[in-house]
Amino acid sequence: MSLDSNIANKNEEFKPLIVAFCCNWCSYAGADLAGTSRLKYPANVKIIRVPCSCRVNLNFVLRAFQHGADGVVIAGCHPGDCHYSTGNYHTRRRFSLITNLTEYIGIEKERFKVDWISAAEGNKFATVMNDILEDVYKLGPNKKLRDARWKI
Amino acid sequence: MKKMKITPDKYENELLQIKKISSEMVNDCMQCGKCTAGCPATLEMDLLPHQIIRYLQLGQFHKVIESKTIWSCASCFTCAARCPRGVDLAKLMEAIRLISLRKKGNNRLNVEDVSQLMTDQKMPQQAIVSALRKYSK
Amino acid sequence: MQGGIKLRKIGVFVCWCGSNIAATVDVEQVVQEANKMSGVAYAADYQYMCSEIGQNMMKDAILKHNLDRVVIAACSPRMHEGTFRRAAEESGINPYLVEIANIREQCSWVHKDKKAGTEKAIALTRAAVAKVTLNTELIPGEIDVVKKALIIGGGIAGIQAALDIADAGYKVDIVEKTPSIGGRMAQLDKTFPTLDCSACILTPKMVDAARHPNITLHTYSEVEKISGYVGNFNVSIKKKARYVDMDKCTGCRICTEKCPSKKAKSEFEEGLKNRGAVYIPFAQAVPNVPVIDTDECIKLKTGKCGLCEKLCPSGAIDFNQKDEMITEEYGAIVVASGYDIIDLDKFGEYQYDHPDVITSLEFERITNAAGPTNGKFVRPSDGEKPKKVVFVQCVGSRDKTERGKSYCSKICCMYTAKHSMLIKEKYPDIEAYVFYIDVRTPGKNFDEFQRRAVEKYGVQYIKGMVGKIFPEGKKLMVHGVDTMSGETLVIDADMVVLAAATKAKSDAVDLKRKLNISTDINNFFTEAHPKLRPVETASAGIYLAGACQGPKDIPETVAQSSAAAAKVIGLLNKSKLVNNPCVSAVDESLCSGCLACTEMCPYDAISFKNIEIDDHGQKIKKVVADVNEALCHGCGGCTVTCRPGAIDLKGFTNKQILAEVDAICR
Amino acid sequence: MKYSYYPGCTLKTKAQELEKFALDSANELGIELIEQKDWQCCGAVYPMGEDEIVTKLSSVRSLAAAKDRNEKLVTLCSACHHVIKRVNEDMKKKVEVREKVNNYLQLENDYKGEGEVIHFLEMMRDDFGFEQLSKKIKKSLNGRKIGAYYGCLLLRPEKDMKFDDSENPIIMENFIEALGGVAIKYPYRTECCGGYLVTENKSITEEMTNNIIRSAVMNGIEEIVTACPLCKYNLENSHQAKKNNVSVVYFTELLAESLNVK
Repeated sequence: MSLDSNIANKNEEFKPLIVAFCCNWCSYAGADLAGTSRLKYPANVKIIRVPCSCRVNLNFVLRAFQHGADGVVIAGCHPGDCHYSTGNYHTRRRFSLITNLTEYIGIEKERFKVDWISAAEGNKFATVMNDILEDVYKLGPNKKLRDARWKI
Repeated sequence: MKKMKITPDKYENELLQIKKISSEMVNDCMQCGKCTAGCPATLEMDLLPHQIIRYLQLGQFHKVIESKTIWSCASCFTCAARCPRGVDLAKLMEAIRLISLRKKGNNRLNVEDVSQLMTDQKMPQQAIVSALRKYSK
Repeated sequence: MQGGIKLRKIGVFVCWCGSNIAATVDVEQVVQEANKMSGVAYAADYQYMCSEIGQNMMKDAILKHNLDRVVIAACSPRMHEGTFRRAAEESGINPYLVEIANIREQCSWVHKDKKAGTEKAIALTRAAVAKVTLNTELIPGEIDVVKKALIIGGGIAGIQAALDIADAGYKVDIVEKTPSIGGRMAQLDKTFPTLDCSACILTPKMVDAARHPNITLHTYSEVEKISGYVGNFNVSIKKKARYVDMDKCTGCRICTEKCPSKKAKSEFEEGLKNRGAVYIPFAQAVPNVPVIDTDECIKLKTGKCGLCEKLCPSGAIDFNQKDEMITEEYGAIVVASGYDIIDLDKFGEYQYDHPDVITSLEFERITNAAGPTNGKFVRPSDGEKPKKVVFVQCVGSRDKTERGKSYCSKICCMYTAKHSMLIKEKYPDIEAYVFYIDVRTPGKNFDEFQRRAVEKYGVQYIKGMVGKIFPEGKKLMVHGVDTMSGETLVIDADMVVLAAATKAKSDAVDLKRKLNISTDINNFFTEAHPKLRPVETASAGIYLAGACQGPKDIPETVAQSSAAAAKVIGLLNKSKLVNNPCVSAVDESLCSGCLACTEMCPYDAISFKNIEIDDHGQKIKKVVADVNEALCHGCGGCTVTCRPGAIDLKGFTNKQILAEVDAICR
Repeated sequence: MKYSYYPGCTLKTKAQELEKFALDSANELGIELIEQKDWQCCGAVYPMGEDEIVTKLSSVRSLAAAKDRNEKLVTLCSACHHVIKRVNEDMKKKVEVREKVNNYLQLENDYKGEGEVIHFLEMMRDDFGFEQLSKKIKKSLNGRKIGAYYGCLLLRPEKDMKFDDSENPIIMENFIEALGGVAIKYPYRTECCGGYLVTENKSITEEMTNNIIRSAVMNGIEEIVTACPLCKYNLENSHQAKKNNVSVVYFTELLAESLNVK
């Protein structure tokens, strides 16, 4: 399902930016599959490839928010399916703790999502992206953590 | 036999209503016929259960709403239990019946006529209530 | 932002991919914008960058403009990263100084709006430029290759792959869970579309495998643990106790005949016949050595009996045998673990618990001359010859509900046609009916084969399904529908054969975890690419063959096995393999020696060492983490664990990823 | 053991013996079935239309009342059980139904499907235990050849009813055997009797019930037990039942008989 059209009507000015960290083996491939299957999701989603979801440092997430991202997704292989056996378990543990921190410093929890998308789940990739975009639309732009010097 | 005309828009509204009332997707059906093969009530049906779905797939709503089949269905759920595509045909049948019954003056059974059903003293209340629920709105 | 970095000379090459990219992305605008990006010395676009002309264009530009780094904005790096890295290397640039901006799969194909697509393509290119600016030359290490392959599964897939690899001169081990190799194919009576006898074509191959000087069979064995990596897998194999000495046993079968315990159902005969506690699964079994079933053996359960031990003329029975664990090294692994058929418990309407309702696999045994009825086609209930036989296809196949499998099992249309013909050939007076949803016969001579069943043998094909079977006396009343005529019908059958859906082996998930490969939602192993890399897995050095990857018939299985074998031979033929250079590296000056990273590493690739550093003239001894680059897989988990931020991942450094984040969030 | 109990309209009129035998037996077994106050007719058929709300209210009232008392709700009639159970599933799973129903009812606390409704047979199987039951038997059925007739409403759809395997159920057979009878399975035991079609077209129900009875007789069955008043009515009226002298009784009658409270 494409949000492209109705999003444009909803809000002319607000173009939310979603940064998605995708693991090379599952979620990045899932994103590729979404492309190969010609599924639609808005262009505001931009993907950064990492070898494993466990490579994602909290710094990366905070920096994204600081520099203007309105939402951040970390996507890895399903639990038990990690290419590196156990990497995504670390991701899960780390980011279930870190969600508390991000919420504490004023980032609504809807803006930040850790999800599991396998290489076969092009559909799920599109759905996850569309879902977070919808949530972020409701919340409006991320102002709390945005570095004022960085972007007006 | 007359040639069937495929006019997808003609019954768009009705088909949409069926989808809304039943929440079933007719295009999930692959016409294997398992519903018909297991249906215990086909004896007096003019369209077989799988043909009901086929006509809906083809947008031939009039064939379906006019059929005796929808009133021969006993809502035994056998078709739904065995459908390999997970289509609940019993719900589709109900949706078609509801579309018919919800039209004013379209009740098949009126409350006034219930006493006629009571000829048999043994007939349980359950049958009367069911019939009222199924045949009137 | 790039203070301290000397000016780069980056080349950006934007691909049109015909209209695949160019239709949604204004390629020329991307080039214009790229030209403005910091460090970019040259930018250009071309119709197909991956073509030879495209690659040459890139190489020429590198030389002409003295470029030191390259960004390709094109399809997914999963497609052509290797291609462009090689091309860069050929023009003298370290291959790891190439970055790909994925503007096809993750941009042009998922968006419709050209303006938005172009903006995104520019942002992705900017991110790639930002990253490549910080890329450093990486030089892969070299690893040795163990010149030996492991095949998991001894069915036709495993046997074929083993023979091909062994013939090429490499050592091969086959690990087979059951007491004999042969697998499903050994159970079959005839094969389609030629109707030649399955055993006649399989048995010679089984014997070849057993005799081949390069092949070692580990039957009645299971893969227990796998570690290592391509070229150097370390595999623990559990050899279950057979309680029969393989060297002493002559295969005389006195023990199997005299064993007093006869209650166990024969797995090979699909439960249609009993076997002893000491048994050889079937006549042509390889190796021709029995095993003792610990759950059934009276001696092992109660301590009494031991008849086989007393009778064995060669003294081969050994009740003291224990499970044995062996460890072997392999360069490559082929997974050929096969398939199962689904349980029919949830399909009560087909009355599978009735003795005369059988699966197609049971049918294979019943028509087999060496089977439980010696090839006489009779009803299991009373041994009488049936007059009407009904075949039901798609039992659980193409079934989206929790009862079945959503996929087409692929082989059933053909084997059902085969079964009906086999009956008609032997007993023309038996009536055969086939209920089907669609007949699917793509394959060489396949449709001709199925039509022969109808046209020559008069098998009655009925398009429709069976609702329920009602046993009535000696008959099975099959209630079905002929959707073509729009009539319901009842057939008073004597026997019903169900084409039960195929499924992945129940232990596939277990094996996938051991091998660290992936499975699809149906637990079939996933190939690296559905079209272009059909026999490889995402894990280097592990290949797939046969029905463990998805439903397959014998010709397809054999073809895939030979393909997997070719891949293995190609791998084993290399004297050295190059390592992935994107591994972790420790900045010893920052490392505090807490060693949290060592605990996190899933590969035990990080240990510690003692070093001495010079801190403003003071010599200080300290403990630091130490990465073994051969063991490191480059997941990068340790980098996040590291408190002082001393470990970084080459190719995906903190700075590189932050640069990407910054570029995207600009 | 204490339960809220929902009788349903037919049990108060044409199927009084179904209730009486159940209550007497429960009493004998030390099970307390407390009839709900002000219960209303369940409507006899589950309203399948997604947009049907009002027809689900009476079920929710009973479910909520039982929940408030912290008791499971026990039913006897297959039709009531079917309706209440499926409405409960709707209240659990369908947000829209849940919201609308609660809007109508304005209960003290919103009902969200937290309650549990079980059929008398499920209570015997899961809470009391058939093994325990067989120990309490005073007068064994002594090898009488009995066929269970399940009909549709207890079994289908399996994912909502969760009563037993809908193609090959075993609960009633186990029940019969616990009472000392010989339970005979016959293939038509889960086939529909025609239900309310009897009011519309008797020839269809006649055909359907004849098939069922014929199948039972062919398998040597002398009496049939059921849990549904309408099934009983339809089966008894079939030509085959009369011809073969097959009696159709409620399962509770067997229970009362073997507990010597009939």
